Amino acid sequence: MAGGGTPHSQDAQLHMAIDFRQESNPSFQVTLREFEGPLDVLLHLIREQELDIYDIPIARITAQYLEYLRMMEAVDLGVAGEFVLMAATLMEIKSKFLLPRPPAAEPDEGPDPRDELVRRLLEYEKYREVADLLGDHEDANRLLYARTVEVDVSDLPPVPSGTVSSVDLLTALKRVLEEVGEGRAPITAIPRQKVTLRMKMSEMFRRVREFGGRMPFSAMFAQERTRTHIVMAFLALLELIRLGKLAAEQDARCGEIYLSACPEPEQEQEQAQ
Amino acid sequence: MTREELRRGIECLLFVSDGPLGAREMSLALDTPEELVAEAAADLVARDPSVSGIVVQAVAGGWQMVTSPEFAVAVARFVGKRAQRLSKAALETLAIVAYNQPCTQAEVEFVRGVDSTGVLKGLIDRGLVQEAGRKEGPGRPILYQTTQEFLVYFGLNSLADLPDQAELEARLADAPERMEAAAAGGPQEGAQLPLIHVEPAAPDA
Amino acid sequence: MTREELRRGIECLLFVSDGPLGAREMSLALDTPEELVAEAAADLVARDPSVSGIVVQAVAGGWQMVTSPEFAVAVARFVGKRAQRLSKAALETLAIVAYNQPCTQAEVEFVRGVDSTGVLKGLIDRGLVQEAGRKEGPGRPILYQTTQEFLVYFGLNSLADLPDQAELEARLADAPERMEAAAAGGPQEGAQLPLIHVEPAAPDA
Repeated sequence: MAGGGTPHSQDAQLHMAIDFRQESNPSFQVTLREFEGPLDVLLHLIREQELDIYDIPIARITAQYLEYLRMMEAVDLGVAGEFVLMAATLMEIKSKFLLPRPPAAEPDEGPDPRDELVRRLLEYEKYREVADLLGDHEDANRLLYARTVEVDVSDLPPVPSGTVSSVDLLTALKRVLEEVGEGRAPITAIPRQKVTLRMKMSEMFRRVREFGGRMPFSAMFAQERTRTHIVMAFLALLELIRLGKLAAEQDARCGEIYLSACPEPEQEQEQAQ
Repeated sequence: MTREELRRGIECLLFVSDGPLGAREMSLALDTPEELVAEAAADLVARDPSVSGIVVQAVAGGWQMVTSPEFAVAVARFVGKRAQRLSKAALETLAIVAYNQPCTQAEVEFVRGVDSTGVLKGLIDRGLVQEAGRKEGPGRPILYQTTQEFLVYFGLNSLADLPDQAELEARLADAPERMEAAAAGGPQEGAQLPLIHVEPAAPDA
Repeated sequence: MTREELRRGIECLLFVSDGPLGAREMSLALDTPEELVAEAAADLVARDPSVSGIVVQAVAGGWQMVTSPEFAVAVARFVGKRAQRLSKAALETLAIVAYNQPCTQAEVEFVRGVDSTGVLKGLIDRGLVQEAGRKEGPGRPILYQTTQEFLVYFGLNSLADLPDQAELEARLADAPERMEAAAAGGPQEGAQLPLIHVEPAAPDA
């Protein structure tokens, strides 16, 4: 079976006129366009020739359908299993018509072998109509632009440029944690000590201030030996950023994140007064 | 809060939201009964488009703010490329899932008559279709349904915005090139055919 | 483009932009001279605030759209609900639950040194913490644990990605002792109690 569905979809631009010169048929032109599958092809043949879908001339349609398959092969589009299966179905229906049947005058002559196919075609046609409708909706809505908002910007400190999202920070944290996984000091070797968020916050803030200027995010964790400490340091950083004590900047998407100490406007104001 | 104030309040919330908002969410934030919020939101939808370049759209059971289509070109120039349009195959598949949800891949393929693995995967990747448990029965196949994002993407307020059986019949009959064929066939027969009628892949010949 | 149209166009651009825009950027997107853009933007700044809940502000070198201060409270309430970031109290509580799960509210409060009813409720509302049965013993208090959503939020694959779990689990065993110690010790010590309690198993003074 074909993996991606329509074997000819890569060829939407291909327009090729082919003459169907069937025995009794008038010359019929079909354009090889983008068909979604065998049902699409059959519907096209029926609707284009304005045939009665409830009384499909099965021999004629079968011949045209087979011609279409030959055409696909001729232009090297390949014919997917579904198309072959439909060909077999059509030929089976056709063969049933060739079998001797009771006189046509009899009203209850049993199911028409075309019924199942007709039902599927009509049903498919409705969904195709809905698909067209959805396409119209899509076109209309592509003209409308919604905002892509980072939800919580209200109390973040003003960040000069290249704002850092929490996702960026978490990605960075994961990188650091992965490093720990591979080869930093084993956890058992860690001297046990109390760590509080507050302690960590003042430590981190001091570190950035002492660094002077923009401190790379990864450098913030150079001294953290365990996952606990790294997570703590990270939470402390988030807090410092939230409180407007530190600013995070990123020059490029997925690039290094830099931290710098923010001036403290409130305190300065107080001092001024 | 006056109705006018309420309208402004709703605008504020829609502005800071990253997706459509329902009356309930807004009523909580604005501390105002849901019905009043819904009424004021409807005012915004009906607002004269010359008032603002930003319009409020009723979508996915709520409301969202979008730029006016009038400036699509300018906005596109500014924002850059959007995601690609959906293929015909994707639209077809969505149509089938939308009307039959939750449904299986086999059911989709039965209607389309072609393998739909890749198309379905693409729709899931784009967040328009999602898994919805498994169907009881042999093989317990995965069920699929359309998402909230599906409604937003097509600007639909709910699935009920899609045409029902009768509307669809009418649409098909109206297509000029089909008039003749439809008239020739029995219209009663056609009307009886269920739109929502998907059978598991029957043993084909 | 009329001045009115231009105003609407500017609104569209400011709406989709995630920061202030200058006249030059907008003039390129709107294909209109800079001076005209600047004039129309100034119109928007001067606009009667009753027209819309969203106002245009002149900021360094350009303009930006913000919600009207009139609705600051409602917006804060809304954004707060949806906030991506957690409050400090929430982070602390979450860390304690993560390391000690399942654990009771009393255990959380012991570590934090403050009442945590509201915080816990908030975390449950946000889907980061959930109930996990009841603890055997007096009062059969409710137990809490972190959710799948918690892992997603912090980008963790599993709880095993959290540091030093074994160590922390061991600590839970002597929580009751420590509670007594805390009761005797006073609130100052409680307030200083570590978020992630890595300390000798021996009881503190």
